[in-house]
Parts: sequence; C-alpha cells; structure tokens
Amino acid sequence: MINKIVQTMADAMADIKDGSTVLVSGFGSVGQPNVLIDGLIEQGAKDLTIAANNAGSGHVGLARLMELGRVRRIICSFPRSSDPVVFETLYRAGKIELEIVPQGTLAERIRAAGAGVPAFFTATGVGTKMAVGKEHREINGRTYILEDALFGDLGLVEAWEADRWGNLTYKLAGRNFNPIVAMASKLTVVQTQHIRELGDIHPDHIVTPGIFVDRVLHVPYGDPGGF
Amino acid sequence: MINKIVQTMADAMADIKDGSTVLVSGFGSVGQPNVLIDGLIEQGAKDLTIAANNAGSGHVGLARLMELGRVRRIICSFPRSSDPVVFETLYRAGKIELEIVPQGTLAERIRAAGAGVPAFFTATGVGTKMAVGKEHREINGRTYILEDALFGDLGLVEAWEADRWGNLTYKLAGRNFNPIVAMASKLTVVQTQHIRELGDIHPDHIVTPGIFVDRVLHVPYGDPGGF
Amino acid sequence: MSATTAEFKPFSRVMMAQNVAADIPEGWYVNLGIGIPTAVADHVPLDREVIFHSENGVLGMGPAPEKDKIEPWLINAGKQYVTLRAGGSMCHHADSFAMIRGGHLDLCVLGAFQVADNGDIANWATSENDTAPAVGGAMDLAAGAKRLWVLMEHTAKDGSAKLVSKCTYPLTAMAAVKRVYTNLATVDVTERGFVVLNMAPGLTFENLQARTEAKLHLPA
Amino acid sequence: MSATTAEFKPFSRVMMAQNVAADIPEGWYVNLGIGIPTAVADHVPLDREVIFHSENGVLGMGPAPEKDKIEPWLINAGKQYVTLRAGGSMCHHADSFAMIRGGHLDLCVLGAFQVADNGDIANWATSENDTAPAVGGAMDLAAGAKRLWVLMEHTAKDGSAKLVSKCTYPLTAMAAVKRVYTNLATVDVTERGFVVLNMAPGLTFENLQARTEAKLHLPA
Repeated sequence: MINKIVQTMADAMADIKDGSTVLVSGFGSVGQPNVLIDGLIEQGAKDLTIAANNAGSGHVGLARLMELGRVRRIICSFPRSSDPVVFETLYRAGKIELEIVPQGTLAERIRAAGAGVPAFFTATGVGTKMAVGKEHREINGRTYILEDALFGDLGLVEAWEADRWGNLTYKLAGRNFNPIVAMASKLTVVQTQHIRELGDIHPDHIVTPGIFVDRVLHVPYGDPGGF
Repeated sequence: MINKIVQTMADAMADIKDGSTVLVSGFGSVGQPNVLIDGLIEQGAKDLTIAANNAGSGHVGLARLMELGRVRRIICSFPRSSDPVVFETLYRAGKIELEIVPQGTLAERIRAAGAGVPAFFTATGVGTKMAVGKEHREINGRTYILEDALFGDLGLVEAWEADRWGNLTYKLAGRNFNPIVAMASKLTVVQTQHIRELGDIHPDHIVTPGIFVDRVLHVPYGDPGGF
Repeated sequence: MSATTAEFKPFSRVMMAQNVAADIPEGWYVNLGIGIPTAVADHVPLDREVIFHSENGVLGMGPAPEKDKIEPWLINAGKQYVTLRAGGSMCHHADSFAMIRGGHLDLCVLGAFQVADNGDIANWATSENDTAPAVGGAMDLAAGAKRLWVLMEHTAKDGSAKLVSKCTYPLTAMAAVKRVYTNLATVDVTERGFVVLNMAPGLTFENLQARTEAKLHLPA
Repeated sequence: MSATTAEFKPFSRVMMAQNVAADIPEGWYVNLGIGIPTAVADHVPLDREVIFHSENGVLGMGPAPEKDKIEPWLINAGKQYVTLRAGGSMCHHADSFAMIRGGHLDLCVLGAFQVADNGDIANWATSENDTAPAVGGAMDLAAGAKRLWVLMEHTAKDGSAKLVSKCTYPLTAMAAVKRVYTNLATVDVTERGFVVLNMAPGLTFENLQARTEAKLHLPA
C-alpha cells in the first residue's frame, strides 16, 4: 500500500542534505508551509539556496533560517517585506547572495523544471538589468531573453487537503506557487490542513496529482495569520 | 454585463478568416468539439492550418473539412486513426502538407503560445527525424532541441460546464488539449454540455478561467460516441 | 519654476483613480499594481463588469471585505484581504503569470518613478546600487499586458520631473507604456512622443510643460 | 538459422506481460504503451499499488470496465475505455506530458521494431519515406521516463533480428532503453551492451545469440 503520509517532522525532513536548493511556496503567509520551514530549521541542513517569492519577515521562518547562517543564497522576486530586517542586515554585510528574478520568470522557471524544459525565451526583463549577460534573440520581430529552469532538491508545500497517494488541493489564494514547487522538486514535502481518504477528492478537483509528492505531514493549523 | 454565450452557430463562427491556424482539441472523440468543427465546415473558411492530435477519421469532422479542400496543412502527432482514408488520400496526392510533432511537444508548444514563451528547449526528438534542421544545444550535459510556440488564430474547445464569463470545467478525460487550446488561441470558441449560473462553479474547481474564452455555444449532446 | 505660481487645481488621488476608472470599458481583464493603482477598482461600478486580476492567482476580485467578513485565504498581490465576485476563479502562479506574459490582460495599471516619451518605464529601483531591489511582478506586467497605463504624481516629491525624455532610473520595461495619468494631466505615449489628452482644471499647456522634462504635444 | 530447430518453449504473450509485471515494484508511476505493453497492467495485482498513467491526462487507471459499466468520458491513450482507481486524477495534456517529459514517470514500457545495444529505440516508422508516419507520444515517453523498458517479439515476422547493433529504422530516441523483454529472453542494456538476464525454458545462449544480430553477453 502506498502511504506518503509521515507521522513525524523527523520523517518529513529525513535526508535533507547541506547545499540543497529548497523551493519554498507561499505568497505572504497564505499557502506558505511555515511548519515545514520550522522543521527545516530544526533539521539542521546548511549552505542552502532558498528560492521563494519573499526573503522572510521578522525573525521567524525563512528569516530565522537566514539569521542562523544556514542560507548561502536566496532567489526571489521581492526581498522586501513588512519587516525584512534579517535579510537586509545579512545582505548589506555581504553574508548572503541575492538573485532577483521577476515574479513571473520565477514561476515559469520553476514550472519549466517540472516539465522537462531546461530553458525558454521570455520578453520579461528585456532592456533591464535582469537581461544583462543573458542570451538575447529576436523571434517574430520581438526581442526575448533566455531563462533557465529552476530545480529544487527539496520543495516545501502547503496543501488544504491530501490523501495517502499525495494528491493535493489548495484553498483559494493558498494555491500560488505550491503546484509548481511540487512539480519541480526532487523531494516534495507537504504540510496539509486535512487528510482525506483515498478517493474522497474528486478526480477532476485534484490540483496536484500525487506523482509530484513524496511526503505528507498532517498540520491542521487553521487559517493563516498576518503577513 | 459580460455575456460570452452566443445563441447561434453563425455567431460562434463569425469573422473566421481564410488562412487561419485552427487549434482543435480532443483526444479520440472525447473532449473533441465536433459540433464546432461542423460549424467551421459550414462557415466556409479555407486555406486553413489545422493543429490537432489526429488527422480525422471517416468522412466527417476534420476529415470532411480536408475532403472539401479547405485544409492546406495539418500539424498533428498521430495522423493514423481508425479510418484515416481522407487524410491518406490527400497526403499521397500531395494535396495536403503534414507536420508531424511528438504529442508532448505539440502540447508544450501550444501551452507555450498561451504563456508568452515563444520558444523552449526539449529533449524529445533529439537524434530523430524530428530534430533535423532544429537548433541543438547541450545544457547540463544533455542535448536538447529548440521548439517554437504554436499559436491559434482560432481555438475550438469542448467543455462540460461554462458560465457567461467563459469559465470552464471538463469531464474526466474530456479535458486533454482543451485548456491549452483555450490559452493559445486569439479567438477561443467553446461548445459546452452545460450552462451554469455565474458563481455556481466553485472558484477552486474552474479549470479554464474565462480570460481565455471568447464565445460559448450551448451544445448538450450527451456522451461521446465511438472513436 | 515660476510657472508653479499659476492658479490651478491638481487632480486629487481620488480623481486620478476616477480618471483611470472612467476609461476602462466593460469586459476588460485588468491588473492594478500595488499602491495608488489599487484604488482604481473602487471607481468602477460593479454593474460595469471589469475583471480584476491579481498576480497571486486570483481572477475576478471584488471590493474589499467588511471587517467581520474577511476570508483569510483570499489576498491580493499587495497582501490585502479581498473578496471574490461570482465568476471569480483561482489558479497557480505559473498559470497566473501565463495570463500576464501571454498577453491576455487587456490592461495593467502601474505606478512609476519615471516614464519616458518612448514608453520606457522605471518603477522598481531608484538606483543602480539599490539595497536589495524588489521587482515583484512589475517587469512581467509591463512586458506582458496588452496595454500598460501608468498612474502617478506628475513630479517627484523633490519637484523633479517624472515624465522624461530618457529614464535615469533602472528600467522596468522598454517602450511599454501607452498612457500616463497624473495629478496634472492624462498623456498618451505615441510615435510623436507624449500627447496631452487632458489637464487639471486651470492648468495651461505651458504650465504643464514646465513640470515635464520631456517635450509635450497637443493632439494632432 | 539451424538453431531454430532446437527444442525450447518461447514465452507466450501472457508470460511476457507477466515477466514485466513481476519486475514493477509497488509505488511506481508507469506508462504502458499502446499494444502488447497495455496487457502488463492485468498482471499487477491491485493490492500491489502501481499507478498507471495515460498520455491523455489520466493518472491512476484501474482495470478495464465491465461492459455495462463503461464511463464514456474515460479512455486511455489507446482509446480503450478504462476505469479510474480511488486516488486517480485528471489533468490537461501539457501537465500530463510534464509528468512524462519532466522525468516523473518511474517507468515506461513500449513496443518496438528495433532496439540497439546502445539503447537506441526505433518504434514509430519502418521507413524513412513512410506514408504519414504517426509518432504520438512515443518520443516523449522514450526521452522522458526515468526508465524505458521494451516489450516485443524477439524477431520480426520475417525472421529478422530486432535486437541489433544499430537501428536501421528511424529512431524514436537515442540511448534510452534500459531493458528488453521478449518472447525469448530478458535483456538489460548496459555499458557492455546487451546482457541476458533470463531465457525461455530450454533455450540456450547460443540459440538466443543466433536470433539476435547484436552481440549478447552473460552477466559479469
């Protein structure tokens, strides 16, 4: 019997290696796998590359992971947040590398990794600092730049519902990066609000099929808080 | 009030021009917009390029459109079918151009057109006839070829449910090419089994948001027949 | 800057939003940038159906919720709580940006630091050496939407011009802006450069030009 | 071809499918090609959960339906009616091929005209000038799955070898095949070339080699 549901955080975070690239979903605190981020802090892996839309806030979650010196590099579209003090301090001190990526390019690069597309052309960023050093090409009269796929060794996902095959649904804006992070990561770990019996989620309503999911941890924390 | 629901086939097929590229969804007869294909036959546009998984069967639908001499070129992955007599006759007589595309490359090229990606690299087809004349590139130790986006001037879609904003759902394997055809086409015309009131389809269950849909025709034909 | 002494009444923030809202026809799919542009939605009556998109996978946003009816799972790109209209739908981030990058949005309205009369826009960083510049979805929106309109003050707080002949700040996109709405005027970006469509009450063309670094034109 | 006179009992079609099925562990995501490979599913017991994928967006297929319980909206890539297991799900064609092309399938089993001992596979056309050759999803599956196994007769109907040192038919993919199951043997594709894992009862290695154009090896 396939059972991707794990019972402990230790099992959820087993075998995560130093030097991993970690794709972290979430937009603000909605659909952000906060409990798994805490689990990663606890687990101890270091020299990490984190790809996420934001670069953490306050002294918790991703910010805490950075504050502990565990993040070598962050790839994000918007390092500013309501309280980006940790990131900004590290960045000014030259203690963390930053790769700024337009949000749509970030999403498309992650999706490409999941879909077997190692590189693709896009119009976003042409004529800007983002295009410096990138291959340019005119296609049908418009200029595009080449962007490469962004793979995760580990992907952290928050779902609304999950079953033992790892099929997932999301709630409203909680979907955001989650489905593509699951596609693009070698090891996809999910925290889910609800566990469902196999077959209880309608086959037309499953958003992430279990093929993209490795481990599921039941974390019924309720609604997201502030941002 | 936005109302994409049209009342007649003439309205559904208005202003389709000679020389159009038409993306036609469906896999076998499941999720295939047969009534709209008949509408296109009736409408009269010619010199068409048709992109579809198959190249028609018997003397109806796409096969009929070809038999009438209205199709200059077909782009598909599998021109064979249970009864491909029309296509094969035209092809042997040199009266129709054929572009064979691996099925996944076909799907990805259509999706790329909808997503603003004019070209992308793929491993599919490397070392085969499909790669002849295409740009090759080694990325991270593997060889890929460059494929371009496949845009539709017109996209023909079959949905299970639709509302007046053009939001769509599909039934089981009836989904297939439909969502990406809707994304990739300048004019997306839908035949739907069911019309729903706005708001009756749960926002998490809408598969094709109305932004990708232009016209909806109510065609409650029931279940698909043979293939 | 003697022209500043002339008597005229700039458009208020509300009027600026109203000016944009008045030009959005029913049926358009529209993304409103974070900041002032977000307020445009408040001035589009619900019975003129305009479908508002947010980068985080929300299509069909309605007005802000009443405080006791907040849905914690429904926010916009500015991380404000929003509502969803009947007919609204959710999608994931790559699909949401496919809408943007695939040219499916009829309109995007962004704020900006500078707009050049060739349509270049700079709205994400005010220095090449900005500490941790944050671009978000601005470059995708600017490059991807069918039309890009900018909504901003006509001049910066220090009085410097924001409608310029060449952007000095790092670009967001090249030749992307189609129209600019400011507190002083509405200006189209055309092949001739900036063409003034209307001005704040009492403002003269000369007075507007005095506050604008790029050359302004009157409609042909 | 004097070797053909030796006494041995080739694997039947059913046994060939059983041979493949026996090697698929629980939890694998598997795509079975049209034709003989489809029958493999019948030999994987339902309580050994293997998740079968079909190119047309079906994940988690179960056994063929009883005739009075056909769901007309549920077919596989071979356009046969199928069932969906509890836990099955649907997706669109680009997402379905993302599973294939993104390396998410543990295994694909295809039929073939020829397999070379470097793993090249030819399974879609038997001539460079084929009338309207039909490739379907074969190239995606061959290039994309983590493992490609081939299930086919050991020789063609005319007696010619199908395990060859170089494919003469148009390729489907290069260096893709990991293992071949035939009616005569199971053969791994390794850096040394073809390595014979097992043979039909009564068949000798020499006899198998006589039916194989490429050089065969015994396990090291």
